[in-house]
Amino acid sequence: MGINEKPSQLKPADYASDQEVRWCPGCGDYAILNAVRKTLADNQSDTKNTVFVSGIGCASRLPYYMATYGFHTIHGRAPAFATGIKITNPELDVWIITGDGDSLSIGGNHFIHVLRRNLNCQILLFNNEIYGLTKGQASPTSRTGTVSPTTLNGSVESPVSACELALSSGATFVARGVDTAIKQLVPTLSEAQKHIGTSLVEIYQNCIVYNDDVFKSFTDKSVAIEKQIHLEDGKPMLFGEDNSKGLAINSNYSALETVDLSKNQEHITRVLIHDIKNKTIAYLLSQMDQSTMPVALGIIYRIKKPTLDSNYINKLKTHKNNLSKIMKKGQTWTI
Amino acid sequence: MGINEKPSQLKPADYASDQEVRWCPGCGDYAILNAVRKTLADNQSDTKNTVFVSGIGCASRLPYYMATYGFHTIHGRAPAFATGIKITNPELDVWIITGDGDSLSIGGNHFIHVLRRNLNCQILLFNNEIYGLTKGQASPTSRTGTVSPTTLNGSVESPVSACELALSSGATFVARGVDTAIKQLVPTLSEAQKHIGTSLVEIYQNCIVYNDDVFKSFTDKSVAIEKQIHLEDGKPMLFGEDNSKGLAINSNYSALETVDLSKNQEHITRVLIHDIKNKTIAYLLSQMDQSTMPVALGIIYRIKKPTLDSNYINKLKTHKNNLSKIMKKGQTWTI
Amino acid sequence: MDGSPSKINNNIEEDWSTTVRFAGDSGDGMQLTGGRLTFEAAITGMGLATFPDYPAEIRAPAGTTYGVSSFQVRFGEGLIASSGDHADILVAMNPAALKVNIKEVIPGGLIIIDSSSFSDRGIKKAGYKDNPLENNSLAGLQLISADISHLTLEAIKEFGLGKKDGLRCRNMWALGLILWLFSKSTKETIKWLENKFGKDNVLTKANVAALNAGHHHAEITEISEDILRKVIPNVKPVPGKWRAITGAESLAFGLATGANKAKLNMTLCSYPITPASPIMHYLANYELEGINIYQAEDEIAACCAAIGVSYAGGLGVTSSSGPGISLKAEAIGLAVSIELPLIIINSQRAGPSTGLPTRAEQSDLMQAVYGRHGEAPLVVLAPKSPSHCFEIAQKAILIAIKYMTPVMILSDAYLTNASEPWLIPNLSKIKEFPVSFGKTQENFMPFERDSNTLARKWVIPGTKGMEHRIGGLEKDSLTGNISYDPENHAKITALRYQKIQNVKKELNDIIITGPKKGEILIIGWGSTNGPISEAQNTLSKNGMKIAHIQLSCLWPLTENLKTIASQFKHVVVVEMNNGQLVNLLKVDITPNAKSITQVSGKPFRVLDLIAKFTAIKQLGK
Amino acid sequence: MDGSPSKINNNIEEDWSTTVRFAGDSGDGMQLTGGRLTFEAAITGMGLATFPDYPAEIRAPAGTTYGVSSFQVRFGEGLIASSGDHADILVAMNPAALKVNIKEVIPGGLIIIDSSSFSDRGIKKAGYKDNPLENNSLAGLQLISADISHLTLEAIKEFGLGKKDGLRCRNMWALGLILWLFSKSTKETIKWLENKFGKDNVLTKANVAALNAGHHHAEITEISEDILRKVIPNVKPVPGKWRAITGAESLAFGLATGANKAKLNMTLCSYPITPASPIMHYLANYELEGINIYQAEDEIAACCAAIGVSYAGGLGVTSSSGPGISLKAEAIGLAVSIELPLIIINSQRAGPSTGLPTRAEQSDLMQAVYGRHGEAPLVVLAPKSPSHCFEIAQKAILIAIKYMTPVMILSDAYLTNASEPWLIPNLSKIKEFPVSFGKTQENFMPFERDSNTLARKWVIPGTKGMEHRIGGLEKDSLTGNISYDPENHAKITALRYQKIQNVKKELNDIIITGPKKGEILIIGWGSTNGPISEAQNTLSKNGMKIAHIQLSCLWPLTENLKTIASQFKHVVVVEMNNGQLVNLLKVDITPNAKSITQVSGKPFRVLDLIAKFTAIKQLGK
Ligand SMILES: Cc1ncc(C[n+]2csc(CCOP(=O)(O)OP(=O)(O)O)c2C)c(N)n1
Ligand SMILES: Cc1ncc(C[n+]2csc(CCOP(=O)(O)OP(=O)(O)O)c2C)c(N)n1
Ligand code: SF4
Ligand code: SF4
Ligand SMILES: [Mg+2]
Ligand SMILES: [Mg+2]
Repeated sequence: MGINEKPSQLKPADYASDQEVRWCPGCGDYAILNAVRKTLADNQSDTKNTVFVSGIGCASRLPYYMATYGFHTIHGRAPAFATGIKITNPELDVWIITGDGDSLSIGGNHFIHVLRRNLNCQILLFNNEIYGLTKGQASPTSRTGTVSPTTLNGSVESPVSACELALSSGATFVARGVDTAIKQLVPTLSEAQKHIGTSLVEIYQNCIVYNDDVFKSFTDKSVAIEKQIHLEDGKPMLFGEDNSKGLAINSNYSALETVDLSKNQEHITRVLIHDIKNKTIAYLLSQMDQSTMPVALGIIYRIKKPTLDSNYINKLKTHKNNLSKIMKKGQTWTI
Repeated sequence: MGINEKPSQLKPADYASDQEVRWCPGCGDYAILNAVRKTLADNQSDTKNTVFVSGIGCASRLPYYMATYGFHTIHGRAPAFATGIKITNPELDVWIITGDGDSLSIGGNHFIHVLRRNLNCQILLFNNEIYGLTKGQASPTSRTGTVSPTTLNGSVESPVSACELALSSGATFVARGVDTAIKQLVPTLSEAQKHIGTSLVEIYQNCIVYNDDVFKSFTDKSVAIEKQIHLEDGKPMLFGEDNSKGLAINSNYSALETVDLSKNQEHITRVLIHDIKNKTIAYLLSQMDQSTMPVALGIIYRIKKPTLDSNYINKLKTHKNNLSKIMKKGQTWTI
Repeated sequence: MDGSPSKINNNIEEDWSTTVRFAGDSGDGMQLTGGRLTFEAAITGMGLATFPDYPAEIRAPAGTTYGVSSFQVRFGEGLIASSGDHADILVAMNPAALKVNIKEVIPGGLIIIDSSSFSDRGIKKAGYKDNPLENNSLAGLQLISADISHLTLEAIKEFGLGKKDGLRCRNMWALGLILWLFSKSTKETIKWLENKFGKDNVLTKANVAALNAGHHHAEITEISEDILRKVIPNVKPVPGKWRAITGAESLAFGLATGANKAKLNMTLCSYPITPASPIMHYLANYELEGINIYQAEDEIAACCAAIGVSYAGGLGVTSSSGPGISLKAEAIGLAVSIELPLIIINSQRAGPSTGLPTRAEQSDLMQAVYGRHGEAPLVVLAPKSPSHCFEIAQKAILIAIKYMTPVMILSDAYLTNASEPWLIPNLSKIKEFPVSFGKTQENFMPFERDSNTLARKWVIPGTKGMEHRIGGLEKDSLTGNISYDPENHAKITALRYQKIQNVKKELNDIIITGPKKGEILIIGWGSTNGPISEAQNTLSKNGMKIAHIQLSCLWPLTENLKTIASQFKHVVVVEMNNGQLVNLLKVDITPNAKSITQVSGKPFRVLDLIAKFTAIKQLGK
Repeated sequence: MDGSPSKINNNIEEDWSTTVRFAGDSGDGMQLTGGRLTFEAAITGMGLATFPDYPAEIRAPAGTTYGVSSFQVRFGEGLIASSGDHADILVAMNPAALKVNIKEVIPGGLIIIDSSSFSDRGIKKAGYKDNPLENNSLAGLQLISADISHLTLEAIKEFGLGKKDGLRCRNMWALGLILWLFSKSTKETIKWLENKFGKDNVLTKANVAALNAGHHHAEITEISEDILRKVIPNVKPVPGKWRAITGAESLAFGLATGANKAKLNMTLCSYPITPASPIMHYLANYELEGINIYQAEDEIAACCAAIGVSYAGGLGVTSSSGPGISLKAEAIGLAVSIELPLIIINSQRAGPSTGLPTRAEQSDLMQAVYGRHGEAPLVVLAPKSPSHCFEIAQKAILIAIKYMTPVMILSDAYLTNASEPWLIPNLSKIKEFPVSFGKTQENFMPFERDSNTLARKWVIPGTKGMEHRIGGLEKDSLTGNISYDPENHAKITALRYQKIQNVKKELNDIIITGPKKGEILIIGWGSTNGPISEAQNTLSKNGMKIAHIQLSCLWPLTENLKTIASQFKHVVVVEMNNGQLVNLLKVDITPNAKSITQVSGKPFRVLDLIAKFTAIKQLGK
């Protein structure tokens, strides 16, 4: 935006920079970029106070495409840069853009610690379950059996769940979205932006080149309604055609299970009411097996906790500090 | 041990190297060292096939004191070295020795990933909730409010729970012990050694110099019985004088609570039976608030899963590989 | 960059060579087409060199300049060491490909384009204001403009491929035309297609039809005499079985061979990064017994795991590029301190920080030599060509295990991807150098040293009675126990230094091309070998007393270099950085060395080097 | 190390100085006792230098040699720049302390011991075979053997402290004795004790009693004339308010002052490591507004956070030692590439890898200059004394913000802990250099440069209409947008290089001590200033034409050094490594420089330097 223009109402397009967007045609990143721009427009974010900080990877190119401040840093370390930024200027609205490799492989440590410290920022984790930019190697979220240039006979490792890891790191906001359900993603991002603390949003994103259709089993239009559950705080966990199915906890509390209300209406009593503050249920929601259960989308968990940056606000006031006095503290002598 | 001696039965002292042990007098590390030596003796471990790998910190000095192979590496990276060792020689019995700073601050990423990959080794995490070797700064396990040279007004960050983080990383064996309860620690270490996969044992350890008595609220002899619960698979979760208390899940599954059987015997039906395979309960056990609840000790969680190193066993056989043939694969021409 | 190419060209007698560049969208199959022409030249026994150039984006939108992928191949008689400064022939599949590559074509060169791609939309997408075919911008060049799209679709219509798939055969049409230009039949390529897709596959049939159509089309096109004379002659080099090899493949083969010869299991522990990943991919792909890969969570873990591999008695190898190598610094320092073998491969890319990941540079040399805290010396080697990678990898392994030390191999983005013909070696003829691990003995001292090499013994866990502890704290120079003694620290620091200096004994291979005495001695290293050799070759033929050394061991530096250099009036160090080797050499070896550098992410041009060497001879600068 | 100390000593006329070393268990309060004597000397206005030496273990078992903690202080008239090669007086609280330190005592020196600690058990624990007091091993030394434990407990028995607490007062007893030796009263120390514990506190009373008891004891002890003459004279230096300062405190004060003068908030982002942590501890302790610390999860995060601080408009500082600095390499490269201010402090410790964490070395210089991938130049400064740290920190900040560049400060373990008297500056007299951030403007180009410095503008988030993107990929030299253009890469690489070269303009401070022309020019850097200055001082007085430069800017190197150096027959570079600065200087500046190095983790001894300089003068080597 030019320096003199002041549009009364910013539109999503006003958040687009002049740089050509350079992802593969058909990449899920485009839809997410649009959702981000729309979220900023919905909240009328001020471009001058918004900073997108990213690591390295396809997803991490996003800051170049925003008409805000942007910092494309190094692989895996975006949360550390964001921390420096926020403790220096807590007023800035900081968005961390990262991929599954960036945040959970090389950047795993910073991911844990930024959540633990509850820095007031948003983390959008574009999870395509693969390393896109480096041409398709398996990532920590790749499923066991994934065939890639480094796992020719199928990966033997177990994938990590971003949401589960975030919860154990002390996250105060954990949500999930998907590139094919932008209508639901925008309000989730909006809530993330408003949350005071670190907001983690894991976004399933299709990499058309190296991991095409990996989320098809729940994003395909024909199955979406049966395979996705959109969570709402205080509402029963219902999904499926006519909300005919619900989620309940199993008898030994080890997992969630589906109850079919169309077979027996009375099962409704077993259906859990989504309590956004319940960490146990949040764990179970983020652990659900995609092959047998729906995928939980929306805000899984949210609590309030002091933020790291709030501690720095008071300390950033003035340069009239009493350095001179401190230098003279302790033993001195005069000659 | 000399190269010719072959004691029929190794005693704990046979696992001691000739190096003088150099921790502060009164440090909890001494007791843990003894427990480790005793465990090896109990299992008649072969010194030549045993490797202790450590990072940097007071705890990480332990390998020098063992009459086995030992590798004191660099700060936070012991799991990565251990991985290289195990995929090269899966026969070796590898013990990772680490501190809370070593494993959860700088080494957090490797901690997550070794657990995710389920490398067949033991991790003994000496948690004194402080940086010992560097003279007492707050660590990621330090409680909010901890006063240290870098947190003079009390730490503002929330501590991370090693066991909870391990569970979310895909750990297959999670246990806890304490330096003051060596009798219970030895069998736990023994189980850890036998487990096929990564065995995490978090050991609360008193740093007499920089964080003295931080665990006193549950280790003090006068309260130990009321403030510790020693878990046993398949047994009800009972603790306290005459096992008069039990653990039950609360009504919305968000936490465990204490039921007092001395007041009402019938509450026994609510007391959970420890199911070592139940991750939800494992999470709840590792999250228990020390101020109101007992501390869970013993094996919290254990499941079977393929190990990373087992994949390398078959690949390590011979040097008669068909390299020559592969070089000639594809397009060649003869002149 | 003074001296216009054509002018200099005319003054110099050269062996015949020609350079062809294919350019198009990433999806146009240009790498493959270039590879085919490379093969056709190779089987005639010609010298050749290639330069593949990929777009930085994974898959940029079609028709954009930043999505252009190109492959240049140069072949000819005599020494062909560089891939050519300029293209004689450019195949441009769309306007963007023309735009990006037009400046690489020599005056009078030939351009072949697909006219159907020069639509208004295509022209605009490439960022042209108006049609370059019509605005005189191709003046002085020859042009073959054919509606390749249409002609291809026509040729293959009987096979019923859709339009999208059909257009995928355009590259074969273009290749057919090119083959005709060089008087080659389509026979070998047809064989290859049949091999690739199966004889009866519709894709084979369509591609063959397109190939033949292009070949026939050439016959009826009017082409200047100048181009027609470029018949590929048959030159016969060393007889044997040959193949094309890239630097990455060659390193992978070299590592595997070295590990086999040392009788070690080997594991490459790595984390993906451009342009280093192919080495890991190749090794994964070979699936050799005893040769493994391990993809770690980051570069630090990869390096530590590799050290763990060596600690346990395997050969630990770790491979990365700039950002990853920087991250490994601390772990490499540990390997130096505990004295275990370790191979570190740096496929250098351009620029500081993320820089230009797909481009080559040689700016990590100082880092290789000095980029760790403390006095932490190690050995630095650099291969000079794709096939040389094979030798260097083996040499690195030999040194690493003989001297119990990390060895860094400096490759670069260019070497990684460039290919050259390679006489497949008879592995059984390569000498074995089996490791002997330390065995059970009395009074074992972990840091006792071989008096000749100063290497300590490699004693691995599992060895009975030899249990011992090592670590990064300073250690007693014999027992390895922690030692804070100042004199011990001074002593072991000196031992570690001297051990690396001793590696000079392995370096009996300073090869000097040209006179032993004369006007100019050029010293280069790594992938600059091609252009330097050609420039030197050309200038020698013109009578200049010019010699060339392409150093393959950059640390330790051999002292006899000083004696050699003293025989020349000028010593000139050529490198793709701001002057790093020259600074190493100025210390005690050639204090007055001159420096020629280029930091553009592109290989040197032979003509630029010729101009600069000539200037140094004439003006002394 | 040729030339026995006493021999050389006799040949040289020196100003009076004396060196006292206190040694005991970590728990014996030796650092504190040494600090007190330092203060007593300081308030008389003497020159002084200290050398604290801690055990590597946190708290080693009592009585062991590896648990010995010592503190050496040297004071006297004239230039006192080094803490002394040898001790004139050694206070050894137990046999282990004697064993570790006995070799530091000069022939004829005085040893004071607590006889009660020389029990069989104590002697054995120290690793002595038999009693050193009885086996003639102290021949040629003077000995004061007193039952300090007993005498102390006697002196304080009225205060009812337990034996353990009571014995804690032994150090005050010893201090009392030492004060008497130097004809000082116990007055100042009593004041200090009262201040510390409160006037009526029982600890105050007990310590005062012990102090006085030691003082009185000295009166009745027979002490040689030689020692008694060491009365502390009163020398008057610059008038004003003085204090003692360590390098770590001085750096902390300098950073805070610089940030204030630049009108910036500052955050030190760091991760604990020996010996760097004190800087973070001090800054935390000061609790200054606008000056913060952030303890990150590791050194990489610390460096990245510091860059984030600068990005957002604060002053980002990160501080570490070897292993941590190695880890920061990648992030530092990004800071070079995006051109933001950043201060990196390396408190160098000895050895590669974990090495000797509590010992000093200067072996990270090459890493500072070259330890990143790519051409990634930055500025390297080195303070030469504790008080100089204060100046250097400010200079680093000035350069970092004026040139938009990372600046590395090379301190070391010795500077960190050593203290010296410091005239507390009047802060209001120090010039301000407030940053002017880029303001809202038309046609803003993030990488447009100041034509003088070549610095780009610092435009921070929050600035209206100036939204822009930066990153580590190569960028257009004006717009900062990603650019793969080869010429642009060459251009911006040259700009980054030239910008750092321009910093030479700030370096008008090559201070040369001694003649401008002569036999020997010594070049040193960092904490070697003390011993070099003294050696030079001594040799000049003896008539040698010897000059000395202690370089404080190690990169870029100022060219006039070449002219200066050309005026001397020999140029000798002195450093605590294997020869790093000398290698930088041999390139184009002083190709024939000689090198004196020491890598023992200990400071140079003046006498060794004198011997070596003399040899160079006489034998040319
Ligand atoms: C230190 C370092 N190591 C490795 C790389 C190479 N690299 C760039 S992006 C990437 C991973 C990309 O995967 P992800 O984070 O999932 O992002 P995506 O491309 O899939 O969006 C890697 C390994 C790098 N740039 N820097
Ligand atoms: C790369 C690196 N950074 C920092 C250090 C300094 N350091 C050594 S141990 C340690 C932390 C020790 O804490 P912890 O792991 O909890 O072990 P403890 O001493 O408490 O047993 C640190 C920060 C180092 N040695 N290397
Ligand atoms: S490689 Fe995958 S993630 Fe990257 S831009 Fe292409 S489709 Fe998107
Ligand atoms: S500092 Fe603490 S943890 Fe370290 S040895 Fe001493 S008591 Fe133990
Ligand atoms: Mg990804
Ligand atoms: Mg700890």
